[in-house]
Amino acid sequence: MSQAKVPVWVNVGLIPLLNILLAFLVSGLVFLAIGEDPIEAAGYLIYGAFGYDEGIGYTLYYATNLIFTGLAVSVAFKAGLFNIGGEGQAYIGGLGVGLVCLWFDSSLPLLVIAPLAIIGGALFGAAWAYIPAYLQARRGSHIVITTIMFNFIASSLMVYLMVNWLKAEGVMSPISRTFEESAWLPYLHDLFAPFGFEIGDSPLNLAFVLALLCCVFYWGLVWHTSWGYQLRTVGTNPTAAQYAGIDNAKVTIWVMLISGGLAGLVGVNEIMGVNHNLLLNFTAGYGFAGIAVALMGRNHPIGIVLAAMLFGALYQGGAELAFEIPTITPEIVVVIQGLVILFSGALENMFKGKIEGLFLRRAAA
Amino acid sequence: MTQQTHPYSIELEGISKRFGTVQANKNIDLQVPAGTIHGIIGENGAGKSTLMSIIYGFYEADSGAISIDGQQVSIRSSEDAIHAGIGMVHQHFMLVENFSVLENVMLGAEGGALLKQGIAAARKELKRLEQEYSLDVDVEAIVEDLPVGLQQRVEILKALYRGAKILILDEPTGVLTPQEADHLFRILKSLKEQGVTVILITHKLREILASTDNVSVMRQGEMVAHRETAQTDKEELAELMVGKKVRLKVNKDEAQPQQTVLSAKDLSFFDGQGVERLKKVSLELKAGEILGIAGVSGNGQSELLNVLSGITPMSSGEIQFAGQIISASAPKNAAQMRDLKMAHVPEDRHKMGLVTGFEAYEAAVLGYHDSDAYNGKLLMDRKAMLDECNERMAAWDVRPPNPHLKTANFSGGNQQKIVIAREVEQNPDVLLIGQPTRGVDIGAIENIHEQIVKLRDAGKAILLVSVELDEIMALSDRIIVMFDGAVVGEVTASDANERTLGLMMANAWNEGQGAQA
Amino acid sequence: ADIKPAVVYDQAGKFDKSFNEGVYNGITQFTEDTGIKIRESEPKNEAQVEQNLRRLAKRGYSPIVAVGFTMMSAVQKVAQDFPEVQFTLIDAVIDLPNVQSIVFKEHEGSFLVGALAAMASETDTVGFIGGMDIPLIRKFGCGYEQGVKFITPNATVIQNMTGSTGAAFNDPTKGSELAKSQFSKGADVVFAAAGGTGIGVYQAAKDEGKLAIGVDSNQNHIHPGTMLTSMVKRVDAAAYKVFEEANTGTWQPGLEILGLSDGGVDWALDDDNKALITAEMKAKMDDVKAKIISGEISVHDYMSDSSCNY
Amino acid sequence: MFETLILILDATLRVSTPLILAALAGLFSERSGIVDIGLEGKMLGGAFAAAAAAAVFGSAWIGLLFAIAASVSLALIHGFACITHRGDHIVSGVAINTIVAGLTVTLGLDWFDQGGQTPSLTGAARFTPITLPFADQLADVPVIGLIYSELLSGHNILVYLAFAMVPVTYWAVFKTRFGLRLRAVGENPHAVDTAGISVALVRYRAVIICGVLCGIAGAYLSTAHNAGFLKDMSAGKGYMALAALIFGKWRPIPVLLACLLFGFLDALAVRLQGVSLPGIGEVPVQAIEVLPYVLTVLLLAGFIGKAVGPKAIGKPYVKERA
Ligand SMILES: Nc1ncnc2c1ncn2[C@@H]1O[C@H](COP(=O)(O)OP(=O)(O)OP(=O)(O)O)[C@@H](O)[C@H]1O
Ligand SMILES: Nc1ncnc2c1ncn2[C@@H]1O[C@H](COP(=O)(O)OP(=O)(O)OP(=O)(O)O)[C@@H](O)[C@H]1O
Ligand SMILES: [Mg+2]
Ligand SMILES: [Mg+2]
Repeated sequence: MSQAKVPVWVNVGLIPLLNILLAFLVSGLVFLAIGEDPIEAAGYLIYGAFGYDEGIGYTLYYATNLIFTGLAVSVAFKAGLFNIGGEGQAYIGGLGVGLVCLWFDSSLPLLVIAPLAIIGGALFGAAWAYIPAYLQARRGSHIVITTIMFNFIASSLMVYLMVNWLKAEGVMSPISRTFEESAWLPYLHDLFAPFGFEIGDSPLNLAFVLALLCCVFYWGLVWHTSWGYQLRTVGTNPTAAQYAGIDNAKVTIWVMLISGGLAGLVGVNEIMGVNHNLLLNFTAGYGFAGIAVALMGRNHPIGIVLAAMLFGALYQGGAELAFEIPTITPEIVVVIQGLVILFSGALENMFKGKIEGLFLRRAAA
Repeated sequence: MTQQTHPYSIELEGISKRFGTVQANKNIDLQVPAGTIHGIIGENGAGKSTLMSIIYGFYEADSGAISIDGQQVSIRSSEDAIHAGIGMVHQHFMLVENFSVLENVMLGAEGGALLKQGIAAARKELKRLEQEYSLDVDVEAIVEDLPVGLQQRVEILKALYRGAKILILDEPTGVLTPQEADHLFRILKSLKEQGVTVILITHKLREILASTDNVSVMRQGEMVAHRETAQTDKEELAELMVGKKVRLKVNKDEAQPQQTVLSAKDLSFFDGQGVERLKKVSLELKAGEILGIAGVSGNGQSELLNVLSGITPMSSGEIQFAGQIISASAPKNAAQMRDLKMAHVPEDRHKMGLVTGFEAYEAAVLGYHDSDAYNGKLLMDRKAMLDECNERMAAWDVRPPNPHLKTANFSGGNQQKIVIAREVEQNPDVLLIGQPTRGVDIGAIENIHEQIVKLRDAGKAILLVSVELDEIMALSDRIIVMFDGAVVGEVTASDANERTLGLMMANAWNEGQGAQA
Repeated sequence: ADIKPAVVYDQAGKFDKSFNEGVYNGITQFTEDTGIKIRESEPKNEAQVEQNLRRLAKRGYSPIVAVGFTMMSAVQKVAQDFPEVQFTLIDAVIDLPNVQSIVFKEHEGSFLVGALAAMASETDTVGFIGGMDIPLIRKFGCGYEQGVKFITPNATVIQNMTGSTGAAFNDPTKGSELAKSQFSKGADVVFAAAGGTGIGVYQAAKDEGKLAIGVDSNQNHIHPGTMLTSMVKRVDAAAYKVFEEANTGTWQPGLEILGLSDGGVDWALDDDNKALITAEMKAKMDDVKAKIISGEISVHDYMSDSSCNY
Repeated sequence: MFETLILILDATLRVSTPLILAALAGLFSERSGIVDIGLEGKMLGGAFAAAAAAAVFGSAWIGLLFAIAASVSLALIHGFACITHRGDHIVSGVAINTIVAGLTVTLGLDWFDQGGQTPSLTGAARFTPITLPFADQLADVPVIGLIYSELLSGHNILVYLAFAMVPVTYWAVFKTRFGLRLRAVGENPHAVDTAGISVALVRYRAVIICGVLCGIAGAYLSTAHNAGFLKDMSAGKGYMALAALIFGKWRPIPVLLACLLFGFLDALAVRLQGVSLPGIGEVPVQAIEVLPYVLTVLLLAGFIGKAVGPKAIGKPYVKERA
């Protein structure tokens, strides 16, 4: 009720900014503690993430993965489900994408393969979410546990398949053969080049556009369809949902399928857009980071895009930092990420009350 | 216990409290004479609970002073209040539901780091209190298994166990049968005789007149009047509360019942724990009549509404409705029942009737969200929803008439209007309606009652569940009484009176008494 | 002018106690000897590998040493785009005019330590603990098994893998449990090819008074008296050589396979384990080694047909 | 056969020890209403602090103290975010896990220069096995000897401590004043507040206890079960502990059983690797590896049914109309 009086920019601008600043301040202390110059480091971090077009490309490329997993976590959250299994769903989704590419890359054109791969990724991701969803809906098995278990199972399954079935001939590592170019999702820099836009070489590819489309899809689905209405009802008040004749179990299963499908699209970016072959561990923790992205993005697509960009910037800026100052290890970048999650996520209310109070008092005076 | 050092147990001076933009308490003065029962009345949202919460240290006042027995005290937490000898029974019980009675009573007064030491002492003390005030309750019982009446006794025991000299009760009778309420007032009387000062908040003027010594009236956050109970009457108090004259009776004509539209035969329902919550309930509902279901809450009324409306499937029995036979083997869910033109205003608008996180226009289509009226080909038709919501808000005088306001931010009465409007405007053949005026103030009650009668007169069949006997008697054409999941009696409205119904509700009625009741 | 060399480690990082660390040691030595600084980079994921390679190439670094088979596809892409830059890829093969590929005959080294294990074993049961179940690790296991059977044909070789996530190379707890389980089945020598997981294996061996065999770099010093030997893979020497050749202008693209004959792989004998190796064992080892080099013993390479049928 | 079983059970005890400690830690936290997916991070932080201090001071006990201090500090951060500032419990937990994953390696590199590891610990810097009285003498007695000297004897003190913590936890949660308040605050903080008890204080105490237990679990990893710290060495155990906590429905004894089950399946999987099964032949390693996870899912689906946690769990406490 009090928010009405506080200017919007305070809540969406000032307070988040303060929180991030604080995170950087504390990170600076860590830098000092290990004898590095925090100012120089901050410079590289920011320059790396936003300072030149290639860097921006990388930032957005990471953000693409995080948008998918963030949306995945978020849509389940909307129905009151905590899908901690984005990692496994993304992994298996990637398998789906990879299989489509491996099967069709020499027989079909990109225009056909791309939609097939997207469907493949989404279907495989959804399939991996189905059992936990079914068990939650019909047997009440706690979805947090089952999705954790399915993450482990996905890892084992992938190693088994890669090593015994999908590995290319004659290479050491368990990676599949590289796809024919007809199964490569175009890079944005290649797409823009004919129009005279020079954007730096980066892995940023069409999957980014797909991610943005998913945001629109999410927004429409959740807030503008009757199904989304049911979903939100189940998530906020299951009793009211029963009263309204909504089948909670059915909604649970469907929303998890969508969640898993969204997570599975990470494979489109990673497998089809960047690596161009099927490999192990390409999910690299994006599924878990998606939890933080979803929550920090307040479970809203715009928020999720912003949070994903923030994290993408940290990944890319951090890589730049570690690259430019070799004595700085990649792990310290992880610390910065953690601090950002802490201060702008978990401690987001720390300043809120005081600052709002300040503005309210000024408004009252 | 009776030596009084000061004429006033509690004195409040200039208490103010604001929540954001709401000034809940404005410069309140109050003096409560020691060893009396002091009533406080006021409309919903007048600020009564807030004031009591301040005395109990649950909220801190923005300004003002509190004195206990003439000593100014600083009450900054409930702990301070308990030390000052204040006990409170909250409007919404503050019990840990899966704890036993004993554990609840001991919480915060365990008497040592190990429970073992305290348990024996607590048992003994409870036994004494139970005997002294005839507050029987099984101390080993788990609170959530107890009927609300007993839960309330647990709250009182909690306060007494902590040695309260001042006992605050916030709307204690809302959930009690008349007999239970009578028992409560006997308890309060004996407390008063022991020197305990009682502050009683209630909406029921009858109770104020029957049991208090003094009464104070609040309106919109301010203390507007003090009266000696003996010197006032219902009409005056009602007028002081609302600020205008109110009619205290429902106007309605004789019912014109027509054909039976819904009949239920031998409905039984077992809950998840295997407890039989409905026992072979049969009833018939006719067009153009209001069938009232009386009973203390927790005696199967909620389950009956849930089974009839399709929310929970029955265990056995059958329902005939709209040419269909619905049974355990051929169930229909809530959405399907709605399609057959059955509407349902649930008992609990927060838990069931609304999604309080939704904006009003969204909550206004709950259950009808799939209907063509609100859906385009692919997406929901937001404009249609908003237009209709605006219309209804105007027609039903919902305040503020803002379809974008979060449902949670409407007052209870206005939330209730949103729910009732939604269900009634679907033009159903049968309307199930539970606790239509729970927590709703006098002005709004009048309006809701009028609407229900109007609907009946339009030939709809209405099943009304209420724990308010006044309401049941004022509205119903026929009354069924439920006890322990079964129907224990049926009377016509003209034969009904408070005593008979009250006894039936307590299952203490036997036919012989009927005639002279 | 001095060369401008660089190295890109794989995701295990340069202090992985084995493979990357070997390269790191080689570099340190090289810098010490020549005063030439080497640019190091530790990417954390697939995308960063390519990013860093590309950036180093753009900034004129050459040669660029890429450590580990996971870099293969990235090197392939970047090497094509920078034909004037020299790339050396360790542990995988790329056929490009500006790429040198260095691979090792791990199976030969594993055969050797397998033979030693069989000699040291009193129970005729020995163990192998791999990290993740990938072809490279199976290659180690397969060579080891052949060596054991060569000495004691009816010996039992218990083989275990640690797991399927990246953590499999970093799970000493699991390593120690696997080792204990092998000991309880009678094994008294265990060979770990499992990165950081090995630490747990060696500790378990020490705690139970059994023998362990280290991998990649010489790990004998970790627990003298427990470490029977280490199967060393001389990535340090290989890395050193790459930079030296680049420095003297003799760097050549193409495939280089390092095995026993050129000291690319070997077993480690030093002060830390000499008490465990009898003269007789040493003699036998020299004999086996010579036979492998001469081709009298042919060690089957798992990678050649993705199976361990020898 | 019997001996194999004993050995598997013996491994079960070792493997489940950190799970038990962490799950009990979670029990205290979650019973008070504070969700804790930061068990993993606290354990990892504890493991690092223990190994670092043990390496520097040469004493496992000092290591243990440091582990507890580190883990409690992390717990207090969690409390500060969730209790004082009503932050999201899950985000806070994720943040702590992330920070610790990075910080341990960063500090390890800076302090010890061994690639983020601590030096290998020996002697008094480690908790070593304790031989129970008469274990050696009884070793040859059939059945009993094996059970006593193999299974029960010969573990380090932290293993015994973990198992002792189960009855202690039971007692603390169900038989003490603190336990009563703890359970109440997780179910209905309003009731606790109106009973004159500070909700925040009870919750802070709970998260501190949680920190202590996680610290011990961490010390076990790096100074008892292993001999030094290695990055990410908690390897998902915090999540498994959380699963065990939910599996055991937030009650000490069932939680213990869940941990033992996970430990047993893990130990079993280790021993089943490479074994040929009649009719099937050699099972792929991966199939054995997933056994514990698959069985957990099956058990959950088959027997456990709905796990209903403390009612107020994960919800920030704000005074308002209920
Ligand atoms: N925690 C709170 N936050 C914001 N507003 C509050 C809070 N508690 C009470 N209010 C507001 O303060 C006013 C007084 O509320 P209070 O509960 O004291 O009324 P009441 O007289 O007890 O009403 P009722 O008869 O419905 O119990 C109302 O407008 C209410 O909305
Ligand atoms: N949590 C809240 N946040 C914001 N506003 C609130 C909140 N609770 C209540 N209000 C506002 O306070 C006012 C009074 O609320 P309350 O429920 O006490 O009203 P009431 O007097 O009981 O109304 P009615 O007579 O219709 O039952 C309402 O206008 C409502 O919008
Ligand atoms: Mg009130
Ligand atoms: Mg109200």
